Amino acid sequence: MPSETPIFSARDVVRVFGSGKKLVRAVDGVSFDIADGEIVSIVGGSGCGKSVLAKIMLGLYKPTSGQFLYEGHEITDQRDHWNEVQAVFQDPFSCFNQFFTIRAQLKAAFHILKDKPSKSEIDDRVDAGLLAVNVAPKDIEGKYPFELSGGQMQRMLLARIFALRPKVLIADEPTSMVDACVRANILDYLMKLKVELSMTIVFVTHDIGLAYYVSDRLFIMHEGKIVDAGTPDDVILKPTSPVTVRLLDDIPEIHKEWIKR
Amino acid sequence: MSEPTFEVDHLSLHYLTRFGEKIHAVTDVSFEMKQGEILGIAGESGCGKSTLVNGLMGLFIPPLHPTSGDVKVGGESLMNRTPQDIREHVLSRKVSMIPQGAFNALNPTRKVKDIAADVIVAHEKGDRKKAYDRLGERFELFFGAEAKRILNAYPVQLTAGERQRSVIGISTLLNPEMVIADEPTSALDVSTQKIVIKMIFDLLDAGIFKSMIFITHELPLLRHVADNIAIMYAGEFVEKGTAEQIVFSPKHPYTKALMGAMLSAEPGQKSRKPVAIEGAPPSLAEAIVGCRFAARCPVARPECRQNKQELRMFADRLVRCDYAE
Amino acid sequence: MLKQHPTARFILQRAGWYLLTFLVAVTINFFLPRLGTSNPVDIILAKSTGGLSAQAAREKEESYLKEFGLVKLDGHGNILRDTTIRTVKVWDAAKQASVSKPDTLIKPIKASSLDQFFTYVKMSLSGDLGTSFQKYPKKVLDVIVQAVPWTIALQLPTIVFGWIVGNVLGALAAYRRGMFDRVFFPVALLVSSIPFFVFGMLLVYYFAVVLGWFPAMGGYADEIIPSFSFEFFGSVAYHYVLPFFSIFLILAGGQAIGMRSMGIYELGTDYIKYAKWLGIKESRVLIYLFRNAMLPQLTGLALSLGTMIGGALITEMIFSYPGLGMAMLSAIQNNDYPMIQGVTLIITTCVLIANFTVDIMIGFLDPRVKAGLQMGGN
Amino acid sequence: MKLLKNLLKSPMFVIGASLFFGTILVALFAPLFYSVTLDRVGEQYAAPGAGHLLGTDNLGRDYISLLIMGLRSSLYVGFLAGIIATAVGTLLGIYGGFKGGWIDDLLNMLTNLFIVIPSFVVLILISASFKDGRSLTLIGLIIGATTWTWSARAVRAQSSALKSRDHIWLARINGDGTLAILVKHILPYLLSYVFMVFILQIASGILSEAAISMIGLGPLDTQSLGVILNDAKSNGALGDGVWWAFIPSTVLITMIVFALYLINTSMEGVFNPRLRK
Repeated sequence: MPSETPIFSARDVVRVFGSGKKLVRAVDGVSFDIADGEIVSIVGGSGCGKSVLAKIMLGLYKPTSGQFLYEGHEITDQRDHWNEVQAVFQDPFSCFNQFFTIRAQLKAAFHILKDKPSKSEIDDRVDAGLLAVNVAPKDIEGKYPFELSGGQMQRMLLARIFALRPKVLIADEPTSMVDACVRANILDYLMKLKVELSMTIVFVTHDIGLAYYVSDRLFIMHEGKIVDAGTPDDVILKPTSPVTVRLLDDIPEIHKEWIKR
Repeated sequence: MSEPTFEVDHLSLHYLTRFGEKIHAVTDVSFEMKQGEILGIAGESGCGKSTLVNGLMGLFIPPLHPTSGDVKVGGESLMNRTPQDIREHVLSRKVSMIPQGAFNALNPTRKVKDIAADVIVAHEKGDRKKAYDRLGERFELFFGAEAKRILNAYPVQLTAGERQRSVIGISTLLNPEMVIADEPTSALDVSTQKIVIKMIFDLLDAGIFKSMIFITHELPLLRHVADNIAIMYAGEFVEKGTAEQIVFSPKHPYTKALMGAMLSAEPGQKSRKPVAIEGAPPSLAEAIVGCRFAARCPVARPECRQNKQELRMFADRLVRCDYAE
Repeated sequence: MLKQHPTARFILQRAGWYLLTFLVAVTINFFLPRLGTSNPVDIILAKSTGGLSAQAAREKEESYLKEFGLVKLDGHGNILRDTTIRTVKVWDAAKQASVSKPDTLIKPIKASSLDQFFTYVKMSLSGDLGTSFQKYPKKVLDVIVQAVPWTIALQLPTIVFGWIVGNVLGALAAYRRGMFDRVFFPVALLVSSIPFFVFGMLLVYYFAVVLGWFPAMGGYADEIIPSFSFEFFGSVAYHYVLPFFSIFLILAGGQAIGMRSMGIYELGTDYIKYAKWLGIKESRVLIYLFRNAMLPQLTGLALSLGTMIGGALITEMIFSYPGLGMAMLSAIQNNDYPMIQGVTLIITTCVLIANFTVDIMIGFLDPRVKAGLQMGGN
Repeated sequence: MKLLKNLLKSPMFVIGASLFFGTILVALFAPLFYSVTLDRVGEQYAAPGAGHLLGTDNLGRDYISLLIMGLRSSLYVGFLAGIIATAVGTLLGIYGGFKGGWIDDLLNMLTNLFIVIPSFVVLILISASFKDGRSLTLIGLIIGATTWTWSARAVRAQSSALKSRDHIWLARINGDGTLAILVKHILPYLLSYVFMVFILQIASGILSEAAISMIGLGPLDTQSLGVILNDAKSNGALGDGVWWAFIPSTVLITMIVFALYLINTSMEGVFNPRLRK
């Protein structure tokens, strides 16, 4: 049974970069709650602050002001936090160190766990993680990251999550660098994480189609603020903020009128 | 009906690599285009789209070589002509190109108006002064009051949308017959993309250029932009028909797979589960027997791997699959 | 006032930076020679007052001390004396014992090294670089003022001309590739690895000694008195040829290599490809390439000016060219510290001025830098 | 690794590497095959002939011995200065580039300040002040201490570019500490770059030693290629056409520096595109 306290709760979280004339308010007063086991998507154009928010959730950035809680408490110790909250990043090629084999890097992930499992158990969990993304361990035996395709590399990132089995996953643009036909696979594995491991997942993406398909709830972000939130159908059918209306209107959809000629 | 502005007749292109390998990047592509028509070309990365672009512009610069076939613009062939001849008489005048990443397609240390003037001066006699007036008028056509600011700005001072529209303005300065747009809006966010596409429609309707080939992997975008769509796979057209046919009733297994893998935020789409296509396109170095999609095709039969598939008329569009239904 | 026109702010900002660098350079210039085991000035004082009568020796020593700001001076410039009476042990032959006797010699109060530094800075800023040991009582500044025009006459045109020719050849090699590049590149690389001064020796040996086409030494024929006559300038030009080429060829080789790799990099950029797709004239595309690849080359030039001028100075020594190089060489050979310090200060100042000018040029040539200013400073 | 294979395929690298290591072998093992001696073997400036294949210097000493000793000292100074300059530069560069913030700005300001002040001037001032006891090692230390700015500037640019790569973020959520990240995730990417900088620093070390010796501030305790050239200059060998006094030493210096530049240029061709990806 998922616990009562929300996984993440934000109260007027602000994060700024630079100072004086060059001050940038990347996240500008954001408040929300994300419950345990929920899949939430944060959707917005480039530069709307969604990646900064993702890094705040990951504990990589501290909020400049406001309160950001994980399971009811501030994120004080990063290592503890990463024990339970892990991430998948956007560019599979720059995610892995080219000088170590993939298997070595997957095993290195266990370095973060407080009660570090035994060597053999780590190997088993890595194998299980690889199988979970339909990759036979022998296929990547001794292989280096530059020997695999973009789609396969993205799967390695997911294999790492299946192996580590964290409580929460922050997926920052997980499919934007991947070809359309492979994208569906990645989504299947992400859904598998929720179904099999009841993991809480936060999606950060500019692709509203992806967000609509995968998430229980949607946040639309624009210039550091959340302008719309709700279930996918609410947000798509009954958008409240003009920004969302324009965003939906600008997306070329097959069945919808786009530009009159 | 006016004779076709652009004809491609069984065009095949190959790369000669340093190690003597011959890679057949484009095989047996044929199509015709009429005045005011937009042809969309869609396909995965590495299917030969960009190679085709160079071929359609007559830019056969080693290691790219034409194997066979012909490309005609307004009746004038682009085959076996010297690069200088192509540069002087074809580029920007007959066939023009809009590159993919517009944000660094403009020379960072030069004002937009100077780059534009360079194009005019390179192709037409007359001094730069006249060129500046002419491009001033043209830019006012689609930038209105903003034209002066944009023309006198350096690329670094413009937004991505302004840069992309300036590139389109520059590429169509000499009213080319054919404009080839290679993923012109893939790097832009949605609202800027809409403004850019609107500009393209206005230019086409105003007859600034006669026809366009629009290359992208986003089928929903092509649905609204292109009149006809050709789906490209491993260097070949596998299906070609009107936008509605391709999007709403795809026949070739690969087109069906592409449409199936698409995600759209439309009501009722939530239940439709996207289907992925396993594997990757075949390497084009060795000659391939039978259908190139056979390895990944969900409805492949043993015969598919033996006999070569020809583009044939089926359900009033061209399909390269004997068993499409 | 500064906010409106950023270019003025950019220039002032760079000027401020180079002033700070100059101050650091002056500090280095002062403290480094005093780094070693013994303070150089003391050794010289001891040596230069040998063989003089006690009285004359002390006078000379005190004049040196005053020259180098080693003693405290009162308002109108004479030395402050240490008036405390001190006793000094003197061997009294009669009593066969050392007896303390009031020390009649009233020593000047030594200035602390910090005071010396401040006086040094004050003096150098006011242009007084002290007097040369070797050519006493000649002022260091006079020697330098005589030598600087020669050095500038040799080095300025060589560096500027070498930079231009080198970069043009490099850009062509990058653009043409093919035969031109395959021949040009190894030669340029070989030439750029020969040190200036060594190449100078080779040229002197072959062209002056073996073939005798050019004079081996000097800035002009000895028998001619420097004057604004045609004959004098003819001789200067005649002597100029070998030193010029010994720096110019190597500099051009080095710049060509740099420009070639920058050019190849620029050729791969999207805007060059787009320019070609637009059918812009090849000559214009080459100008695009050269103009943009030139900017990092300019920065490279500015940064390597120090080593470049250093090498060129030694070339002057090979040709005993009457410039700063020779002044430096004779100063070193005779441990003429004020001269060494003076020449190094002038060299550093010239390099800083050159860097400043190149910085400003880049600021104007590269709109990205200027644009960076309009959008709230870089 | 795959990259090393491409490197070995490029002719420039093979020529450069073999030339350079050839000179090192000669410098190390020549004394075993040739009796290196500093005592008189013939007349002053005797032309190359029996007993002294490359002639004698102004004191009648055998030039081959001088050149061997000179080569050893020049390589020694080159490596010493190269190691110091590269080590100091790389440490400052990596730390500044990775740490970012005001530390990076401070280190960057320091580097930009010292890179403008001509290292040649600093070299002269320091050497001049060590009147006696100017040993080869001291000269190597001084050169190293004045040319670190080049490596600092190059390495800093690379390491700050690497900082934003995703694999650094991944390493952090893997629980790697700053040190582990620097060693495992930054350094390997920089290794090829640092090596290229090291090659250039050796070349600049050799050239600087030759320069400082040419103006009479060279090492007092040993021969070096610079000292040989300086002796040739000051004894007027140039004017008297005594080519064997300076041509062999010139050829040696040029060959070493040329070999180093060849290695560096060929590595730039192989490594740079990948680094920029």
